[in-house]
Amino acid sequence: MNFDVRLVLEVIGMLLYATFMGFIFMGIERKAMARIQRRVGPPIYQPIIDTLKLLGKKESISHGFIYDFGPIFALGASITALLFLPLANFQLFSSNADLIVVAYLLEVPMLGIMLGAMSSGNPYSALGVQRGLLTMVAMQLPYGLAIIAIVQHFGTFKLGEIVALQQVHGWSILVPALLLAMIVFDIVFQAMIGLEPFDIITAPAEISMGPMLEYGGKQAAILFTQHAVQLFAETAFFAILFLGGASNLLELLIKQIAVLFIAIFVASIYPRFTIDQAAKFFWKWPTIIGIIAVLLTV
Amino acid sequence: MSEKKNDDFISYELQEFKLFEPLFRWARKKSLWIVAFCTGCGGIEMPPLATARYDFERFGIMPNPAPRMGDLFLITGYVTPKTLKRIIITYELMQDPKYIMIHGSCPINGGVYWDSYNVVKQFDKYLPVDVAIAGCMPRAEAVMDGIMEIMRKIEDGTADSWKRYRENYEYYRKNQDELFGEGWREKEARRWLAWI
Amino acid sequence: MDMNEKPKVEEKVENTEETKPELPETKEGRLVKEILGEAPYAEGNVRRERRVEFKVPPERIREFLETAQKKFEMLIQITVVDWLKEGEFEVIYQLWSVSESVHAAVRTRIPREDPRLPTVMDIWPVAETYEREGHEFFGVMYEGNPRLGPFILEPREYEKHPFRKDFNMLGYVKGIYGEDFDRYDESKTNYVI
Amino acid sequence: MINEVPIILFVPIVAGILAWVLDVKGVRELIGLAGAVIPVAYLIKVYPTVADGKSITYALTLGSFNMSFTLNTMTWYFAIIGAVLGLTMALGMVSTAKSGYNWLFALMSFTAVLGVFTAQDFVSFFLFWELMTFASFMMVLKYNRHASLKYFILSVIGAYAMLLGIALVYARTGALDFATISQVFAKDAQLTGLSGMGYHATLTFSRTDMILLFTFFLTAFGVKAGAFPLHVWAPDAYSETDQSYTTFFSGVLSKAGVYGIFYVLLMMMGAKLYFSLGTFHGHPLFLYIIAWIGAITVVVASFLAVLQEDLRKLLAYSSVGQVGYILLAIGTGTALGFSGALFHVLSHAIFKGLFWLVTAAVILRTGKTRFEDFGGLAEKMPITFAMGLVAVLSLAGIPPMAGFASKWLIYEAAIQAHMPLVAGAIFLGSALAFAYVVRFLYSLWFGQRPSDLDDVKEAPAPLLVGMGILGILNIVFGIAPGLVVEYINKLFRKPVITGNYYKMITPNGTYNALSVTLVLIAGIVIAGLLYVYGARARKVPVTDTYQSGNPVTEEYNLSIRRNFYRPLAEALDFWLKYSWDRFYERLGQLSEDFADVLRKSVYNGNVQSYSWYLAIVLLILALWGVL
Amino acid sequence: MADLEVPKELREEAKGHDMYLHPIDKNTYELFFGPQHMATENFSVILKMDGNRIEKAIVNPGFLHRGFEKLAEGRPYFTNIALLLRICVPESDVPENIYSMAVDEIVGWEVPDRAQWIRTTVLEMARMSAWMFWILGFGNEIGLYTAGQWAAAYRERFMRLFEELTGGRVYHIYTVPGGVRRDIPGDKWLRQLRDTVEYLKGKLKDFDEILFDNYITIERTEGVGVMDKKFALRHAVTGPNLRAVGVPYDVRKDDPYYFYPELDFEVPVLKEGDSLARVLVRRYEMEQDLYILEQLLDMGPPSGPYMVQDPRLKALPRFKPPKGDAYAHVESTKGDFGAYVVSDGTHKPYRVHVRGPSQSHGVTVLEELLKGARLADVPVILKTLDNCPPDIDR
Repeated sequence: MNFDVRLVLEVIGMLLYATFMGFIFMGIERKAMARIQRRVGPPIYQPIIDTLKLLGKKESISHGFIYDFGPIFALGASITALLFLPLANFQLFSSNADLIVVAYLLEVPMLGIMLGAMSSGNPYSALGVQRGLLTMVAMQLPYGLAIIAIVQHFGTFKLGEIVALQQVHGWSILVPALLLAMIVFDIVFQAMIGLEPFDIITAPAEISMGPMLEYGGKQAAILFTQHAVQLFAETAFFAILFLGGASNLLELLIKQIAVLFIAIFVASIYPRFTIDQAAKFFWKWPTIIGIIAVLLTV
Repeated sequence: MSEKKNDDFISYELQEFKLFEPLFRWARKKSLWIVAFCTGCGGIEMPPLATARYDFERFGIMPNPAPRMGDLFLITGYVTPKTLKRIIITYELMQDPKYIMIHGSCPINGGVYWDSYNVVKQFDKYLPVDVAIAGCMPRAEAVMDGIMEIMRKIEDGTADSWKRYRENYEYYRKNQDELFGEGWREKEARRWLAWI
Repeated sequence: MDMNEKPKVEEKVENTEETKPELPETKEGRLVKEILGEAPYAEGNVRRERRVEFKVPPERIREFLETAQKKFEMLIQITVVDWLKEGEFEVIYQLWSVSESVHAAVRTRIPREDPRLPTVMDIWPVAETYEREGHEFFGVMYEGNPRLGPFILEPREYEKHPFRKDFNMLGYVKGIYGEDFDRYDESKTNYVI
Repeated sequence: MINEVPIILFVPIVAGILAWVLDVKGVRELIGLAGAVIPVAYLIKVYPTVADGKSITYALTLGSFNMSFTLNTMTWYFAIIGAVLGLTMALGMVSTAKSGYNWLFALMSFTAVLGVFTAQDFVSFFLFWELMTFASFMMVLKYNRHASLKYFILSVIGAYAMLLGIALVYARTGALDFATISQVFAKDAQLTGLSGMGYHATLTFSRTDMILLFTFFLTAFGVKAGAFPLHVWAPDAYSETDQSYTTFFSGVLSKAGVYGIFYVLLMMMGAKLYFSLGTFHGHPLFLYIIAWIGAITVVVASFLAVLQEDLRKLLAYSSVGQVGYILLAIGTGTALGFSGALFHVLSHAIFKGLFWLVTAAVILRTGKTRFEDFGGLAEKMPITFAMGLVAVLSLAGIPPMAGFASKWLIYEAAIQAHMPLVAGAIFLGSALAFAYVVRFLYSLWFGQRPSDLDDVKEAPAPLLVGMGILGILNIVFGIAPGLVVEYINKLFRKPVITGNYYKMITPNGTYNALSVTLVLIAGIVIAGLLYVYGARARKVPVTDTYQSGNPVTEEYNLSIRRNFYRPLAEALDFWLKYSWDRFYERLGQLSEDFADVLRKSVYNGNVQSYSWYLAIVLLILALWGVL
Repeated sequence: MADLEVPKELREEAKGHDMYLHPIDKNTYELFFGPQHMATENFSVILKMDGNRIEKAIVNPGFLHRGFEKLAEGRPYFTNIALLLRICVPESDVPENIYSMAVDEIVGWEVPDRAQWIRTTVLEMARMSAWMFWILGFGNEIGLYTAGQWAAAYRERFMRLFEELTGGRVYHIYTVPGGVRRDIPGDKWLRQLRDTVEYLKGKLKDFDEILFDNYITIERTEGVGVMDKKFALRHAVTGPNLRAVGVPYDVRKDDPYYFYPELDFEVPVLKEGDSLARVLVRRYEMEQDLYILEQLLDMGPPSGPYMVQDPRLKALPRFKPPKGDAYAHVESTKGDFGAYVVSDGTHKPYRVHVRGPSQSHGVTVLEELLKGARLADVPVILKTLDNCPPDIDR
């Protein structure tokens, strides 16, 4: 890896853009929910204000080294996942890692949050950890099947090539098997970004925010930033895999927002599952559809 | 537990943000998260505030169950000693800067329950208060007005109950201990060991 | 003034006893008759449509309630009234019969000093809560209920049993919260709250 | 005729015997350590020779049997893994082993494993295999009789199966050395292939023979590797022994099974099996079976690992599951899959070895094994915790750790081999791995500390050194997977995976570990800047926490100590009704009389009777050969 | 009192059950659920958890105790209305009505028809707004915020009507012994009420789609917190919770008051006794309540005074009823809400005892139903029992 000024500039620009857009996505989420609930809703940049406020807290507490390290690690991992995605015409580091690496990197932040939550020693947080991990166990099978279907259809692991092939042969979802995979992935996506019916991890009425519970001030600000970056990366990941990627950032943005809106609509009409119901659900229909999808693409 | 913890909390030096302080102040004003603790009958006016008719989320106000992230503590109505203990504990979990708004006449002077043996008469003897709204029960508009008042006070820096709590900690602590007795935290905590 | 209450109730009861055969030929009357047939130690009458009442000596209250339980499925409340002048607690078990739609008040009187009653938790488990409450506010000991103790109140108030008529509420409030409120005027009767 | 091989082979056992004889504290540790260091040193010394593709052979004549041992590219790879793990085991045992007995059998199994890896004929292979079983059995026996019996019975089944297989091979070919047998199989495979084209020839091995051979050897090696459904011995045996020894036991001994499958089933008779057993949907049938066994092992063992309540059991099931990954990778039948399998042999050895060393340290210091007794140890044993965290990251497959590099290869191989459901099993397995390592982290290191653990001290120095070695290896091979991949390429004599030290390029994918590391570090630095900008953190006690506003004291239990993953158990309750373990136990009860006889005569754990059994077996073998 | 603040007998008792001797049971952990919690609103349950299942639940009420019954003994009869209505915050007309009914009975007043009509209408409106509030709570706790937000918006329509009728949004201080405090503002108000009823009838279908027929709602509630008939009767379960186990007990039918005998409505009954049944019973009752309101509007308010004509009412603060006692109860959304009033002939009541339905739902029933439930079921059980903490505390 030679030092490449252009790459560095691209990376910094993309980080700023992704963080900002991630916050805006969170704002869109809140605003759209509010509109569905017949309210005016907060301004669209509200999450930025919230994060600034949390960062500007004059006091901060710690339950130990890992408690502080967890959010930092989570944000670092989210940034890493983001930079290995080919975002529109910015390839960034995406030639260095492929689909499997990115799919893994997108899960690493979860471990960071869980590390921090566990070390706080709060039973509610521990329940959040339990639920988070079990959601992951539950969703991993359909998630893996959707990814396998993609890879088997395109015959490559490289995200760049997947995008290029979609540019030539049309979007993935035009292929029936991959449409099934997309449906599976969309259900999983709901759990990945923590919206109903799979917001089991935070579940305010049950475990009062779960892993986030003991965090306040700057750690919470870091977690919010992490969520923004993660939201951007995950919507981009969806767009790259199934919606033909994008040739410029605007196209990517439109696709991301489309993905986001589907998630919001689903979230606003479904209540929350309990964790064992979620596991059973994921291992029933999404898995069956996923298996059909992979068998169609063998 | 309580003695040691509270010493820490008083000796702790607050961070001063020199350059970005105005930005943060603006952010604090625009994003007040309410600790989800409805302490009295005023809690019933919270849902209308959060929903279509009044919708305080327009101003960035949002209920949040986690006290560590909360900014604004709404004392929504009369406070019994049993609740006051929890209020104090929750308040000390919150991180500075934090604000308290009392809601209705009961926390101000006992209100309807002026002669009740189980209602705290003067809330500001035990915790510092930024804004008080009178009325029984105050209408949702009055609550909104109170919150606007807090926003204004944050903007000009006069919402300083958290500072007062640190400075006059001895006074508040004395009043709390007078009401509940020394070592009430441990006593309250141990009370359930027999049944669990 | 309070003195008059008790004789009045007794009068009523005596009246019912005298007019025992005159229980109205309504469902309430039949119900009372039936129960009194099984529990002759009790006195019963019909207050009005769907309201009946019984008066039972405290030592046989459990026995009576066991009998009554066959007709009155629900124990909806246990009320304690503190008759300070007589030095007695009146404990009223309020029963509701779902099948007959009749409310029954089973009254018993126990001395204010050392008030003891057997628990009825095993007949109606819900009595646990009512008895805890009665114990907490009036100091009635329900023997056999394992959970009597501070329930709603904090221990400090619990010890005072605040609903007793001899609990000086204003004095207590002044003692704890200070006297700097002009509304603490015991002679006032015209309140606007 | 004395070269490096006999030194590497026999130094450990000699040292073990010495340590046992001179059972003096201090001396036996020194001798044992020396016995473990020397093989490593010699193996490193011969690396240039081996890396050039040459081999070092040592022959030994024992009666009428010629035994030969070779260090070549293939065997060196397994041997060095075994030796390094053996060294860390010895380091751990310096702290944990309380008697010469442990040293004797631990080092005996060290020798035995090296013997299995380097053996070049079935006699020495089988002899050392049984020596390995025996030594490890003795290690378990000392701690738990029931566990050792279970291990023993399944091992005997495996041994019989292997013996039958060897006998069949010998009866058909008349040879016992690998070279000859390989040639026969290769020729036979060609003939079988031709016979498919209408050319008739007399085959040495019929189709039935091959099915039998496959079954026999798969059973034999599957038992040792702990493949489903023969895994039931592993959790008990791994947990009921000296935990330092388990480093070796689970890290290397299970790899002997893998080595067997790899060497005997694949390299020796792979082609023949392929032609005889045919294909299924384009995959060689025998590999397909192995792949599915691997996949089922991964899923079943990982689910069980998640639901364990005992630290050692959790890691033991996890070991079983990780071996499943290796089998699965072998089952893909592609060079990429074999590379992945070989890499995972290495990475599993180093991260699981590290895990067991951490466990050994924790158990040594606390004397507890169940999760409910732990908590909040991170403050008391920070270095051990750091090492545990490295092991966790590696096992969970977090880039850039060795565990991720090898898992990544397995993913790529499984998906490219068009085994989608098998690949799905890996996805599920990796999430389950996340879940159980989090259980390990949460229960041991975080949360409320029970008051009886307040005076726990950091692990002793030798253990820390052992952990350090494995921890550094995890990170080094994670950031520079090319080091391993380069060597594996030499095994295949062609570049299966291209790239450089930091970058792995498969036909369809890439993974640059260095760039991931650097970006991750950069990301953490960015996040750290945010952190540093905020207010200085104030340390608060664990009781200063959200409990819905209620005050709590240390007398309350703030950690979920038991049934952490109960919802999962509830979601799976239908499946959890069935247990192979219970099935075997019931089977045992059914044949109570038989079991009684066995217990009285053979399985009483007596050394003499075990030797008698070995002698009889050898005699039968010899007789069959004569016939 | 000693350190542990439990009476001595109890300490002995506890020792008998090995309670103090092993303060930490390593197999379980403690969760304090409430009062600073989204799901409990000023109420606390202490949960002894094993994994995600509850082994034992201990209800800790009392955060809202103000000593109403004691305070009422110190205030005149009419003043007490302004106090007692605070017992049930979401449905504050119910305490007003039970107290007024009991005093009416003691005094022997025949409440005029018009006042009775208004009281019936107000009670039904209060029920309807309480249902909307219940949907808000239930929706929030199972994570369906949309339904809750809609319901809260519809509730505002009733709030507006109440405001116009009584002057207060939440606390109306409207029903007084002898009648009501003021007359209906006019026909416009009646028209608005009819519009609201019509509007809400259409909106119930929306709730059916999004909440009551939702696959996940059913999944969440089915088989959770099951009671049987015997258990329910022994625990004095009333209201929709009792009707969900198959007992058709409704105070409006079984002990009719006001205009209810003249109204045609059904008492929905389901047999399952789980949370789903409780939810569905409430759903059917909403329909019935709208139907009742419609009938009342069709009937129109009878002409006549809205307050009894009694000379004693001239000097309200000194108003003295005769000696006597009475028990009155009405059907609230939470269940059978009753008040027992004892008069000793002075201008203050001698004893007022309020029977809140949550006294049984919120303590013994809750403790029993929570045993063995999942943590995620706690909010569902709390909300389907429709536990109202101030009922317990008073």
